[in-house]
Amino acid sequence: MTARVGVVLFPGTNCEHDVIAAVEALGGSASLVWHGETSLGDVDAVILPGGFAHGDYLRPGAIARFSPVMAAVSQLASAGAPVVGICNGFQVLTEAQLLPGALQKNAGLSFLCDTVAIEVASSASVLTAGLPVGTTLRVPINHFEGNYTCDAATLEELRAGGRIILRYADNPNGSVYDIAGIANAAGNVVGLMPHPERACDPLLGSDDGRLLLGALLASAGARVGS
Amino acid sequence: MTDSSPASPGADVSLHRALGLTDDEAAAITSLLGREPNHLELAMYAVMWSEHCSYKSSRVHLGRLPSEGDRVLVGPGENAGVVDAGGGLAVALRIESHNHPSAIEPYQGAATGVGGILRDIFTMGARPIAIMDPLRFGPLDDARSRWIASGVVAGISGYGNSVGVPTVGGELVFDTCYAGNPLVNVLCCGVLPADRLVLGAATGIGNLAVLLGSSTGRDGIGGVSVLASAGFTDDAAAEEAKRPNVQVGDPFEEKRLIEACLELLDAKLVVGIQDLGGAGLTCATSETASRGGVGMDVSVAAVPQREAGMEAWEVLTSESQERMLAIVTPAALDAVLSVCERWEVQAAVVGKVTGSGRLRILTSFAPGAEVLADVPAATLHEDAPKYHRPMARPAWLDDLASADPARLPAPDDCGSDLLSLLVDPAWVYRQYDHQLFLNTVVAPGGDAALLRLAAPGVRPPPPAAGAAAAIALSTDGNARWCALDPRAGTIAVVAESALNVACVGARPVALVNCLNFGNPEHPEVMWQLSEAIDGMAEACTALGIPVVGGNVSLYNESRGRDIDPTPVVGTLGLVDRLERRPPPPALIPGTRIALIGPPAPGGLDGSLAGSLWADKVRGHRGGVLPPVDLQLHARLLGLVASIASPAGEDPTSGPATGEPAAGSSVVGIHDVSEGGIGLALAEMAIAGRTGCRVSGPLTHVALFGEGPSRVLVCLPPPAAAGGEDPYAALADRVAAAGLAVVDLGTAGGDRIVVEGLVDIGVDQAVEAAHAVLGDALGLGGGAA
Amino acid sequence: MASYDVMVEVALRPGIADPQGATIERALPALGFTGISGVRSGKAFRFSVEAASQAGAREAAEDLCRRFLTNPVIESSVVTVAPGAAAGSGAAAGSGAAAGSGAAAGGR
Amino acid sequence: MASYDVMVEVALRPGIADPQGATIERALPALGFTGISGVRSGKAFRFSVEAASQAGAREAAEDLCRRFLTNPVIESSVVTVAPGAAAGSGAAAGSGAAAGSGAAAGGR
Ligand SMILES: Nc1ncnc2c1ncn2[C@@H]1O[C@H](COP(=O)(O)OP(=O)(O)O)[C@@H](O)[C@H]1O
Ligand SMILES: [Mg+2]
Repeated sequence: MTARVGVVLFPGTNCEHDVIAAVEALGGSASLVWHGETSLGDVDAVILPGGFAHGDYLRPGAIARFSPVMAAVSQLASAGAPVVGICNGFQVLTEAQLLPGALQKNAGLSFLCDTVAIEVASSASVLTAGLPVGTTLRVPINHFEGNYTCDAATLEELRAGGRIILRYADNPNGSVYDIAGIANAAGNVVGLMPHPERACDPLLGSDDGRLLLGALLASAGARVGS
Repeated sequence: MTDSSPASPGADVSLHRALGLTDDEAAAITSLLGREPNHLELAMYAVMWSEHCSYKSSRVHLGRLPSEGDRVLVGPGENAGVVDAGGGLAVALRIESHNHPSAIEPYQGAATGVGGILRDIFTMGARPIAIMDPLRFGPLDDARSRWIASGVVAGISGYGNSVGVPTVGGELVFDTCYAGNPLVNVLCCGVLPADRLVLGAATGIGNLAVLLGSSTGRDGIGGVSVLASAGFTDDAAAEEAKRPNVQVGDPFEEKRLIEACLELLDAKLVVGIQDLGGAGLTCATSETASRGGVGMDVSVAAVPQREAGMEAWEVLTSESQERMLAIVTPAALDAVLSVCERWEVQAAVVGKVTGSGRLRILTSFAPGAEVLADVPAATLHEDAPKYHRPMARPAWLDDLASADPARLPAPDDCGSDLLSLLVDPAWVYRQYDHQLFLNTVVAPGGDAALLRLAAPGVRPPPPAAGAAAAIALSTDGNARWCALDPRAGTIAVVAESALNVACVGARPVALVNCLNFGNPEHPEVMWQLSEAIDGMAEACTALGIPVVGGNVSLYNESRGRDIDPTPVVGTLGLVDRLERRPPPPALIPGTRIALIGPPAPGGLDGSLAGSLWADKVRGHRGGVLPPVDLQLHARLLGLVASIASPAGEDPTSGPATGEPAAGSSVVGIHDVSEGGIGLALAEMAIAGRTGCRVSGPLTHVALFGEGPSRVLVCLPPPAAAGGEDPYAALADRVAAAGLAVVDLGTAGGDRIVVEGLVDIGVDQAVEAAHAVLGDALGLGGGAA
Repeated sequence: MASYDVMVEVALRPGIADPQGATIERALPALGFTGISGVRSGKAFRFSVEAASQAGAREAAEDLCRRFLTNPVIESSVVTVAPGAAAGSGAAAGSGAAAGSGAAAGGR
Repeated sequence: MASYDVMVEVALRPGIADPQGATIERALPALGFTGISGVRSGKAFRFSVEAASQAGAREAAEDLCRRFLTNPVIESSVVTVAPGAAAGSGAAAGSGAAAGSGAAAGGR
């Protein structure tokens, strides 16, 4: 059955159309959910796309996490459905404490737009399920605040729990332990800085992102089927 | 008029001068009004008749640019040019300068430049899909220039990324003539369904003018602030007015404004819309009224104000950012307000369309409100003076022409000279989101950006005949050439820009220009401007590229010295079919490197006149530019576009066979421009991380010489192309086009070898190119 | 109800890397500055609070810090409160370093 | 030579638009905060200066503000100097609101 993905739109979000296009190209169905809604509607998974929710003023995600829709996102997450934050979405999920840690300014103190190599470090998440550990993917990054930070205990917990799902081959932003993406303990809530939706067409340079979004749709579809 | 007539001015004859109006201009205003203007009216004329808003020095020349063409839907004069892309889609294009604000506050100057150009595009009903940023700064060894450069790049990055429009290309030039006066030009391109095109006209008596976006503060009141020192306000306000008029950009506000305005336009809720730029509300209200042939009543009290105690003239001339003026019918007002509310965009009815033809500024809409100003709307917009300023060919040009750089001493080591010319602009464009919207097929780093023609909310064109699949964009300028000969230099700039677009497989269809010149009161500068316009007209006519818009930036001078003439062009190309990526500007191992160019003797060599090498290595700027044969160049453009075409298979060659289209065996391509063949080869080597061994060019003049109409290509060996010799096939096509081709050598290995001249490592070149900007600008450029 | 001027300084917690501070520090010698060390970068906010008392204003400001102005994972804050001069302005001029010892809000 | 702790608050000059401050202020009601107005956002820097006297430390800090930490065209700064407790740390904790009245550096 076709997985239905809700794509949350905060004022200032800008990757929502790109995410929808990528999900639909992979056979999923996608719909926008306005941040002021209190319900996500009938969806099997939700993606918080990239951009600059509320201008990233104060801190990325700091204002967005108070949006009415976030209660529904949190409920969906507790229900075990896939919740994926891409870039700004990852920042929102950490601010909302659905994922641990924080994203600071890049160590190089400048915005970075590039295509980088990342490695699958754990298959225990809705985004990496079925992808062998060590698989290298070429996926664009596009952020100023992508430098993942957490305290030593949290890092140990993440490592021990197989919750570090993606790591940079060549750390571009200073993230601790080369972290590009993490998951919650159940593996259904995922945040990552790279943009898989930008790597879904060879014409644009890479289609490795299809593996990640494909895994997400499979996870969402499996829930529908079960 | 009796009681409600505007307050009469004091006997203050110096006021108009303090506002930047000449005595003749003040007299013209009096005769247009049939009476003396009051202070507010004078302030409104002063901003509208300023050089920036009225083009009073350049207008008499701009008319010589060719602006018509089959595809031109909207030419110069509107907020942006619009070109028909077929299939029901159109492309809006516009370029602007933000030179002076960027010199004072680089980050905000550049940021607000991006904001302004975006509004010019979405005001036409187009979704902005690409920004380009041609940038020129003083030399990197100057601390202030470094501070400006890093601030400007950060500002473009900060605003462009956040507002959610990709920056897909630009230019980066460091030159002593820009120390103290950087050039920050910004181009924006948008896509719209051709039937959504809206113009900035107010129509329909009784319709409402709704101000959307930010509150109005005392931003950018600029020259008008001298009003205060002329005793127009009290002392405290005079003190306050001395605050530098720096505007701060708010990309988040702009993002919401874009979404709200496009939603309003999609729902056909507005009859006209206009951005607020220079001259703020005065400009937006008078231009919309003038274009619609109507009048407008404007209430000062209705304008949401950010600061307490603002005077009417401040409200009317403020350049607060992120504002738009929409003309809506009373019936649509509620729907308009509810769209705005959802996007958290402030909206206030500030004006009413009247049949009087007059722009009246009222204290409020309440009965008995005072009329603060009352002028014929069209006179602000259309009756600005046009000057035929004196022109004189600079006396120094003869000396420059006779300073022949061919007589300069030859390099001791061409290889180290070559390394010193390399600059990788990646340090800049890595700070720009250049991928958003999933359109960017060729990102910055190529000869031109290549984008799918699509945008959120704008349906992609059906694969109908005549519908373009992709657009190409390139911005180009070259002050070294234009300083020697503004006419020939501008021709060469247009030629190069068109060739850049061809290198990604597109045919150039339209061009916008930003004319950055010095002080127009210097006859030499006016001559340079006039010559550049003639050169642009000649090149655009010959190449069939209409000029659909432009911007003139004058008074670019510092410490009494005018900048070198710097016309910058932005060229739009169209591509019919997009099935693969065009060949990269890179050397591909195992391929043969060929040079295509003019067949005339020496045509493949170029000249050191106005060249990068002569300037950067020998500190010499002189000589006579090699001429551009525009007929030959037009044939080259056609040939290059077809061999670089991103269409997978040639649709004219019958059923699909899976074979590459004729001529499409080219696997790498790059035009030869600044730095000559030497630099072009090195750039291709860096891009492909692959060396080469070439014999010829034979001298440093041929290695670093610059000349038009030349392209380097990489061709696979016969074996890889199924036995047919790609070089022979190419040579046939080149000959048929009346051009020449020579076999330079082969690509491969890890050294860049030009026999007898250069032998450097590819790694060395990569490192040299890469280090320049990071080293100079990495720490924020240092102190001002 | 009275108006109080509040200044909030948000700093990175000790131990959290501060690339901006480090970059500034690295740039200083080239600018001719010596003897400057330990540069840490942070944020400052000023605003007015309507409250019944200065203690009430502080409480409101500290609550705001905890819940919104800081990310407790990486940041801490210091709140300074003073009786408002002119309500609503809140600009930095002159009013720096007001009374009251800083108390760290936004606890761990 | 002694070590002094310096705090620099950088604020936008009055009248200069502050989109960040305005956005934060607009968000407050939805978070349940009322009675807060005039939010202005700025930057804060802390560092240690080695100097012969407190006045010397202030002078160095103000010079740094003017030349590097601010663009006087849009920003003003307030410098606060205190004798250094432990040199080199400079984190915000506890040491807020030191003695000395703020003096605007980077003047007009
Ligand atoms: N300021 C800039 N912003 C974005 N891209 C830039 C900038 N400067 C240069 N580039 C990109 O780097 C590449 C090389 O630029 P340039 O040498 O000017 O090209 P060309 O000589 O072909 O006109 C181009 O793709 C250009 O768009
Ligand atoms: Mg080129």
